Amino acid sequence: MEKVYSENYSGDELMAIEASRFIKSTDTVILGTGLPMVAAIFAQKTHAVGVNFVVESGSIDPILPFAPFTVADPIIGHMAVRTGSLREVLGCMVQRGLVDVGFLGGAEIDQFGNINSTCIGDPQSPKVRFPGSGGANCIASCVPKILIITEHEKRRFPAKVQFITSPGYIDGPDGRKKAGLKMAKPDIIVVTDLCVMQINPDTGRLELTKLMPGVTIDEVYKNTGFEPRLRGKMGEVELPTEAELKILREEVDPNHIYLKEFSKQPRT
Amino acid sequence: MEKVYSENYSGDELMAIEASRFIKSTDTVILGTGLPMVAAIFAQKTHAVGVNFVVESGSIDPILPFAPFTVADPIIGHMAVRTGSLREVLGCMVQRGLVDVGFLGGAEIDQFGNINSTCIGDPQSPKVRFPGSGGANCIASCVPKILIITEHEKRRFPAKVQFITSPGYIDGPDGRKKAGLKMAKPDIIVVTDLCVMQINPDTGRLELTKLMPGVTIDEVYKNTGFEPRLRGKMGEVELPTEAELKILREEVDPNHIYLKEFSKQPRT
Amino acid sequence: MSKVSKRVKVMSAQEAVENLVFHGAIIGMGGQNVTRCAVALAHEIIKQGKRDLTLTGCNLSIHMDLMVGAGLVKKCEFGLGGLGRFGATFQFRRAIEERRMEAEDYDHLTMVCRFLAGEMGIPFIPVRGLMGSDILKYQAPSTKKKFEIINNPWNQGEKVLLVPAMEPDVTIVHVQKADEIGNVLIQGIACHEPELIRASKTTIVSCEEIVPTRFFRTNSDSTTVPYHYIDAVVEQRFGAYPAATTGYYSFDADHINYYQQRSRAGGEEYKKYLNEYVYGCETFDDVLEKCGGVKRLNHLHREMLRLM
Amino acid sequence: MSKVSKRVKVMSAQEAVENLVFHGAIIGMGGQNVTRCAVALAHEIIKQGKRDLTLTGCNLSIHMDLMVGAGLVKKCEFGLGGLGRFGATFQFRRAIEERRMEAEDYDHLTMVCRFLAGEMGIPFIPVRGLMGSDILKYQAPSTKKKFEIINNPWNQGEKVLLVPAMEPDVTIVHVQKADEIGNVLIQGIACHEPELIRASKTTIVSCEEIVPTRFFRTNSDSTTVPYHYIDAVVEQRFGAYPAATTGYYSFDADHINYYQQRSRAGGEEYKKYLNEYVYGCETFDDVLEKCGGVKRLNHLHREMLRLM
Repeated sequence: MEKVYSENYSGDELMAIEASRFIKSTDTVILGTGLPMVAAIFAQKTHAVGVNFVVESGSIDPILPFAPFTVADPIIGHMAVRTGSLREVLGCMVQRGLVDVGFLGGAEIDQFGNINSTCIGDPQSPKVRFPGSGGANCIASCVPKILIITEHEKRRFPAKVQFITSPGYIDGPDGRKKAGLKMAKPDIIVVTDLCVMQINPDTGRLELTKLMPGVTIDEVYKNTGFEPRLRGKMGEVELPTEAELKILREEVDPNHIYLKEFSKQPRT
Repeated sequence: MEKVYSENYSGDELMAIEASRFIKSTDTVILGTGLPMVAAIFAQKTHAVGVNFVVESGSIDPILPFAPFTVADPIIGHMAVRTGSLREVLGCMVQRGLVDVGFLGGAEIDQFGNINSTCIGDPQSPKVRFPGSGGANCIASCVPKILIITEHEKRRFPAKVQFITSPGYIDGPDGRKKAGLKMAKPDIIVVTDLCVMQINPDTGRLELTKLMPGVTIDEVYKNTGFEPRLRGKMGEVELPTEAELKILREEVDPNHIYLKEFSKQPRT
Repeated sequence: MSKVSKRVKVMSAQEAVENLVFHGAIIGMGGQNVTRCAVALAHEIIKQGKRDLTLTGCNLSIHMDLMVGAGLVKKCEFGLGGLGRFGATFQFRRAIEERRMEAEDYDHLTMVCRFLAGEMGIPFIPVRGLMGSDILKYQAPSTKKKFEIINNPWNQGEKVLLVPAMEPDVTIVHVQKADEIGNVLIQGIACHEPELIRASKTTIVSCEEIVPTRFFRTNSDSTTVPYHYIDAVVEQRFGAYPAATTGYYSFDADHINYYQQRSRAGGEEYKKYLNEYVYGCETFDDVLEKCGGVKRLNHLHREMLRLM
Repeated sequence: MSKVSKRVKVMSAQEAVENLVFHGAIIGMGGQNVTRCAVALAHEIIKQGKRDLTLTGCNLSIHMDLMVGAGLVKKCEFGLGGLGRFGATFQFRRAIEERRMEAEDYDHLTMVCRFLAGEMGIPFIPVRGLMGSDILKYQAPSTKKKFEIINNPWNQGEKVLLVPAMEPDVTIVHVQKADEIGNVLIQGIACHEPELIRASKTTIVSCEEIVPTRFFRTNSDSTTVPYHYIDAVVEQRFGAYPAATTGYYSFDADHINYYQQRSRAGGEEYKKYLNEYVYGCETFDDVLEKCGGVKRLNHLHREMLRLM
């Protein structure tokens, strides 16, 4: 079937679709709330029909008719092959090394792929307190491929996060090894509304690998607190097809829990 | 109801009944195969109706219509409130400190209450190899009251076992503490066809506390590889009642798995 | 912990909290996000003013936020504090920002491993997380020793992180079914609760239904935890409201949003919420009545069944 | 261990053993005493002559004894080797006494803790047993480091025993139900097998019945382990014979006694048993036929139902 590309999409929609492209049909993916859930379910409904999900609250390979509200929404156990416990998923699967892909997010992400979801300022009396790690630290520590979907704002991408909740490469290529992490060289991929950045395991730093359609390298640099190196010739993120958008909107998130209803305003 | 005592009983029968008398209605008891199973079920059917059983294979509070063949006999899960796993019973109950009474047995039991169920001779090429610990070591290590039912033979009661599979007081009153066992002063009670011996926590040694009906102290000493001190005025084990024997034979072990059918031969 | 375990343990929430919860206790928190939060039991603790509490669990959620908001909590020890898509737990957030409460951060895996060590009766356990994170760098003033790093005796040069067992004084959980002696069935995702319950010195369970013990004896493969770990059974339908209980009712997004508004506003607005929905209600049934009564509950029940 | 886990894994015992069991492998042994022993799979390993094996589990029983008797086992690492009321496992006993096989003794709790560490992906775990016993004093020549004792970092002066994780190369288990992708249901006592299976690098499961995946998706609270841990599913009714399978059939005391006689006699007597009941049978169905066929099996089935 011929691909019919569409330009009628929102930034969030293309972020989810682009992130989904990093998921393979043979992967076991640990779900997170938000766009990660959208991306993972979209992958399963399109190019990665064999993918299976696990959820920290204990659900293993559920069949999710649409994106649930949270990872602890009762629907998360829908038609699972096993509704078990947090220990079974984070302990016997993630820590055991059975999970291929994890999603993370946070208030800050730095050039080493470190993530802060704990606080801004002194942890004892922070200026802003965030929720904390949840399952994120364990996923960051043990899973070989980490996907991060986030809006691209300068304050979200500092050179160094104020608090490492979930370690990326910490401070360089051997940062994880020095810290004692067994999974020393995970792949880290950041998908934003401006670009895609991927970790270079030899430098331990995020590199700019693709731009979102119509975005320039300059725009990325202007909105980033560090200067990601360019990896080769800059590619552009593939546009979504009409069929993809239809699935995303009508099947994955029909209740607009995560994606606002798309209206044809020109993107700004 | 008036107690009608009976002299028509076998040594095994009275051993089981006497052992059962150390079980209280509020106890959680971990079952073992053999006479321990008989003693525990008898207790539940007579004076300790509230007692509940757990079994290493994962069965928690089963209702045992009669004594099962082994602790891994499928009947062991009969009407249990939970049929779980070995970890749940030996880990989350015995090691956690929730079990009040445990039964042990072995090829050798010494004056410190140590038990050998591993081997005679060099462990690398033993003269006789026994099955090994099973759940016994963990019960010996963690349970506050240990019951041992065994035939009284000199070779079974050496001064020192050849191999400590399940620690009693090891080598004296502080033996367990020195070895690092948290449960430092368990009660250990040995019921044989000649007598009852109980540990004295101040000396770490078994003491003779009661004689089986008609047995003399001399007989005990002649058949024991060490000389248990006498605890106070020597008592005699209470005879079974006719009602007790009826329950034991008809309800607890009706298939004579553990108790030979009683015939009125004079005991030798 | 050797206790007379096989006895009838059914009592009111009021009795259970009076008997088992004490000032300064470490409270194990069942429930996560919007599922099976022990809200009815949390209300009762608030009404009885049990103070200086330490709350511990994985995802501390609305029931934690209520207790923090009522000023009863001196410390949280947890994986995450928040309400996901409904936003921050604002009482929690502010109490930390304003240094009125200590926060000891771990992550979900580490917390469940600490409960695992607790339920197994071992003093600590290794975990393959937290290394290289600032979670290890900071600890709350009152925490004595947050972790230890040792060399792996089986692989020299490999560093291994140890975390201490956590054995809460009193755990509060809400479940689908229990019997009068305390056998417990959790349906659907069980989160950290099997380990949490078994690790706790005492546990109060509230349930949607008290079923005969026969139910457990004929479904013994499914029992989540046997009665040995349970000290009080409180029958409270909709006891997790406004959170959900799998198979019984969905969460009430409207009420959670309403709570969040009040909580975000804080001050008098929040006090009014507590007065109206907690202190002002004699029983949890009164809370349910105030939140929309039968109509609302039936709606949430239908919402859940629609999903099954 | 990251593998393509969601695929059809149904195969014959022959294929499963050919594909997954190798000379020198550490074999995780499901089953205990007379319940759910993986006898059919053990027969197949014997017929294929996989040698230099290390067998590990809690109560190693008749399936272990057969493999030892066939001369394929260099070491056992276990809680107990024996058949309870049926007596010693004589092949095991003699192989140790005659120094033809190494025995590494632990106890049941320690073994299940080693599997627990394995399934959790941690290198070791504390256990509150074995201290003061001679089990710590002796170790098999090939064992590198049986245990370590450290000071409890949270309670100076307290000694804590650590034991290493055990991750078998291939585990063999017999269960009641599985589906074609490898979801597993154990009914009744589960012994050490949930931890054993999840700790193993690969697992072959034989089952009484292959059921549709729908069965697991609609009973997801009961699933013992999900398909991620399973590499081969072998459908073999009565696959634990002469041991029992809860809910399906009782153990065959007569045949076990017969085996014990032959095994106790040893030498040619034992070889004859192996020739007749193992090597001489093309399939396990042939074994069942030889042991009394339909009449015997129906009897054992009725015996089990009578107990339920």
